[in-house]
Amino acid sequence: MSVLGSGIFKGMAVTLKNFVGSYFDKERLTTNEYAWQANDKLPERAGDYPKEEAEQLSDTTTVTQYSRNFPMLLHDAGEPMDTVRCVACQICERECPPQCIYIEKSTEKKERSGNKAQFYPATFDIDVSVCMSCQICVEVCPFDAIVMNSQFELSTPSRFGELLLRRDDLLKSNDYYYKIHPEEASARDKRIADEKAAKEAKKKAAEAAKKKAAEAKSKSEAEAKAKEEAEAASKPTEPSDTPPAESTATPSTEPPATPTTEPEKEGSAE
Amino acid sequence: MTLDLIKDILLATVPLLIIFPTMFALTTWVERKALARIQNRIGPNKVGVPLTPYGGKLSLFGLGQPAADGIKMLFKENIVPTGADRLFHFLAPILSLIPSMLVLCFLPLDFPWLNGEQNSVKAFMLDGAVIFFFAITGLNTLAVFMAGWASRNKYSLLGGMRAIAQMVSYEIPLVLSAVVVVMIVGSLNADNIAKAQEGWNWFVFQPWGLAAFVIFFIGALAETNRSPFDLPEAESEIIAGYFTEYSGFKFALFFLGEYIAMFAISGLAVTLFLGAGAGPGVESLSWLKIFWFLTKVCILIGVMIWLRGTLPRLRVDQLMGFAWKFLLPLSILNIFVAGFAWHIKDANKETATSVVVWIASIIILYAAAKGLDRVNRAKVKPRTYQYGE
Amino acid sequence: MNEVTAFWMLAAISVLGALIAVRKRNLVHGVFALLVFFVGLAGLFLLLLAEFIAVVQILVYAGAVGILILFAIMLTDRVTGRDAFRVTSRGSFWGALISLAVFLVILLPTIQDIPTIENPTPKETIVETSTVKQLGIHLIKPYIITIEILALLLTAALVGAVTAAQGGRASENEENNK
Amino acid sequence: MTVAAPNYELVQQDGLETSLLEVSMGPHHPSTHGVFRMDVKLDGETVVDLKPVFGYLHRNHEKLAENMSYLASMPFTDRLDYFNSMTNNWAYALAAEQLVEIEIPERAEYLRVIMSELTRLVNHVSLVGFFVNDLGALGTPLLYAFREREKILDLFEQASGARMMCNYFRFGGLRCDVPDGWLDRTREVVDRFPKFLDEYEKLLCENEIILSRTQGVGNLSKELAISAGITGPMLRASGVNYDIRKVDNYGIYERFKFRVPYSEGDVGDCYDRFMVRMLEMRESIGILRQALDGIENGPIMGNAGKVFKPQKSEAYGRVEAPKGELGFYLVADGTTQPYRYRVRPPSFINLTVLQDMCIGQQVADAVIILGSIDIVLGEVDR
Repeated sequence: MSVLGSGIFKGMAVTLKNFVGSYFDKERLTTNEYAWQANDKLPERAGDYPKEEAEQLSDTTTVTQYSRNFPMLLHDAGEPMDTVRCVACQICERECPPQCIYIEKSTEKKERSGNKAQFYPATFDIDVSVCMSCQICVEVCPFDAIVMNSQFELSTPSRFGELLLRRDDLLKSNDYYYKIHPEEASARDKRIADEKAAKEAKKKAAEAAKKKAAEAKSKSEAEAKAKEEAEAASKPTEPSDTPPAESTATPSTEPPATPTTEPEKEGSAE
Repeated sequence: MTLDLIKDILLATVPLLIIFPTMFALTTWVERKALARIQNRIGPNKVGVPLTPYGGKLSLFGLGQPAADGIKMLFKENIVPTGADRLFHFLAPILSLIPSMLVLCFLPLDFPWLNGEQNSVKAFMLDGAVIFFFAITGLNTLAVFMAGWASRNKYSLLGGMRAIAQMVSYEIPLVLSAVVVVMIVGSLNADNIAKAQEGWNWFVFQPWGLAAFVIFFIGALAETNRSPFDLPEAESEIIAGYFTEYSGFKFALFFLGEYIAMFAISGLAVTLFLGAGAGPGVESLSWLKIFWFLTKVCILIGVMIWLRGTLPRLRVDQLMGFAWKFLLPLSILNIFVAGFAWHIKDANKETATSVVVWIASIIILYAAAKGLDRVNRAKVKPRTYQYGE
Repeated sequence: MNEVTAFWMLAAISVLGALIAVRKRNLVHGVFALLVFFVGLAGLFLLLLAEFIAVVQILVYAGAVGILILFAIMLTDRVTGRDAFRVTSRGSFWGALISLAVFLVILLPTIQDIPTIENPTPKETIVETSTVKQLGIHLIKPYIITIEILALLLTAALVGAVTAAQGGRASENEENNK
Repeated sequence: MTVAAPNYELVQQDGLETSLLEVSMGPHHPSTHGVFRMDVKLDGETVVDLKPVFGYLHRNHEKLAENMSYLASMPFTDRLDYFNSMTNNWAYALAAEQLVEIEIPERAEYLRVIMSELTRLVNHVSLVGFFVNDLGALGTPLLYAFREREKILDLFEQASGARMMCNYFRFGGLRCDVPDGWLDRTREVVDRFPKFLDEYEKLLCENEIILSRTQGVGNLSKELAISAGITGPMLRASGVNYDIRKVDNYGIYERFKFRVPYSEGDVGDCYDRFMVRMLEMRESIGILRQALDGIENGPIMGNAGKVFKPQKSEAYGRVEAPKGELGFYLVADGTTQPYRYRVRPPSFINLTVLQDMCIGQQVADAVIILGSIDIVLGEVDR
């Protein structure tokens, strides 16, 4: 037989414990104060984020390396438009569930620093007021050209326009990617390097085989080439529901740009 | 004579009008802070005192919050719904503030500067001070109903009806538990009641006093619409109850009135049961009386905040049942217990007897409460559950 | 500012409240005007140093009776007072006449030793101790029988009210059980 | 100035002409859990009639999904029941995986179970918080619940990048592997959770006010629950031992030992619904512990093809979502888009008995009955 009102007193004991605990126990008061002033120091938990560049500081605060928010376009070291990885294949535009990406492909192919000529996005807009941060575009991109940014301080007083991120707003360097998502970026670069190495090896093997079977029929040669092509396209992606457009299919055999962080990967694949 | 009278009135009332609204401002901050901490949040911590017009501020744990709230309330638009009774809609907040402010002068706050005066105004010395208190608090109900009715909103109307039913019902246990003290002291004069408890003779240390205090405190919670009896403003059910349609300064007045009523009724509880101004050191320093009184009031307010952070609210019928089927019989029984205890004590002044009387009274009251509880909530009990593999 | 001024102010408030209560077409407004009248009356009692009566006036009339009337109004179908309730003015002359007669009948016995405003209580009945105590002693000693009878009556009324309310509920429950 | 008179319906009662008060609770009401609306007719404070009105959040989810590829509607399933995106993902993936033959790797199966049970903790703990909030507890239990929920959401964020809209499951596995140390962090959270539950139970389960507010309120009999198609904790609270984790054994649930709590009687009131959820959390912790012990390294994506293009077929995949049976029905016509896509939302179906439970109760009870059903409008309106 319980004491009269014991449930209420037990509850009051719990709330008292929490009241006192909120001053001493980090497990109870988990709130982090949001850095709301520019001259305030960022809280410790956001330490994952590097703070060197003033521009970035104004962009992003309290985020972890796992956060993702809106997509950005990756470029390698150098002039952004010279080293942009995107070749305007428009797969992401087609696959985007809320249809928030708008791409216009350049009419001309453009020579890029050390790479063969590629198309490039003349316009690349992402309407972040529509974007739902689902990351499907990242998954379908065969060139590792689009990844997720963790910048979230995007609020703007203007109702139209400002939330439409243009190509130049979206372009971020691979170094920046390393800063905001170190684990993911290194994993991605490692995969790219592995694939490239595998391809090099395969190509060498294929060339050796070609030399060895130089007198072989042209049919078998074509087969080897087809196999090589299939290998190149086998990224862990969900290719589009409709077959890629012709212009996309041709450049997709090779990523046009390679990360600059590892010097042995410099240079074109071919 | 007239000037003297006005001076006396000002001397007696102005301190009340300074102390309690200041306490109100601080209490809103304390309440928000304490609730936040109970809920493991930080609470308001940004608004501070600006040091210069150009920046820099002293962020005293958000102590500037009450001022900021007040300014915000002042400048908000006053919205009167179409079809509302404009006169009553305007009058209700004022009317809700007047009784709560008025009853403050029945609290035995004996300001030292009043004692030298020839003809000082001390309302708490009135012969009917305690009953005056209840009479005037009762008028609060009308303001609440006025607000609910004049807003022409169904939620407001429901809230107003709930408020009336609740306040009228809980006034009875409230008065009956106060009657015990009045009976023992033999006076309705707040000053006499305070004098009877000087030293450590607080009535709350008596068994009947303890029971009466608990009943009084529960009644006070209901009377001031505090959780768990905040049905008239039950947010999850009827939005904000009777002040759903109030905005800006009218809302602030309601808010002020509610908190002042809280202070007033806590003050009465302190007067009746917690020894009014009694406390260590009052013999030498009469100022301490006011300090102890206000400290005790603040402790009661703290308990109210604590309860608010813990308990869900009752339902209307349970609320009524609790008042009529639990508190009312218990408080009536308490009157008898107090009478017997007093008589036995009067006849036999030995310590052993008083201890026996103490324990016996507590047992009787607890058993009665337990029995009433079992009768009222016969079907309510924790259940067991089975598991399927 | 003295008792005379206070008296005239309170009297004006009371009369005004009473007049509004009678004449107002909106029922709820009328009730609140009536409450103003009650409070004014309480003030008059206070002026006559009859504080206990004043308190009871507020407690019982302004508090309880006013709310009772409000509840009664809530049960009528013109709750919100959108249509002002048409008070029939037929026979108002006779009503006024009867009121006046009743007033005079009450007035006559008291007028013989009516205290003046300057001297609110006749000298010989000024009580030294508190009025509450006096009242208590009087109620318990000479008027005990009256009190007991009244208590019995009120209890009977209360029990009757509960029974009436329960009767409705019981029949409802039976219907539900069917 | 003319004002539309409030609706009062005249009724005759005991020879007294009285009127019913029609109150439209919602869509802007603090306790309707989103944009739900109840047209309530009140006699005093007693509910005599209640009409649920919804559709304010209709987003054309099903038709949208029929016009995009199978994968592209995966992120949209997050938005159905936005508290439990992981289980929504799973139900959809389960349906799609039946259309084609995909083998799901072991590690992915384990992670699916872990994510799903963490989701159940998140949902139940916040539901109890919301429920007590509806009872008027000023959010204290809710904020405790959210405090713990944050810790689990941190885990979700680390695994999938988002806290609520996880979009983590893929046909044939998961989108990406969890980062290093994630399992240890999860174990830490899971190990600490029972301590929190003890405190939570101490705060709520014995509270006299909660007991008397919830017991005997919103009764749902076993027969009605079954015939109305109620599923999930609500059905178990009415005394039916039915859990799709046990019935279907989808995923790898048959490997775990866990019990399904259900009510002893068939009262099925708000208290039962509240308690069943409290007890279920304990079982989920058991499953989580077993899963964290059993998980091994390995691939997380199965042999899914590059293009998800199933043959002409149909499939129905269902999981025991925290709110009940969440099912996805897909008809494939051989293209990359589903021909028909249909969601069986648990909250919507559980909501159908709202009227039956509310009539005759007080208006304050209607609010908590709605709270105890556990609806999320994103799922009800779709």
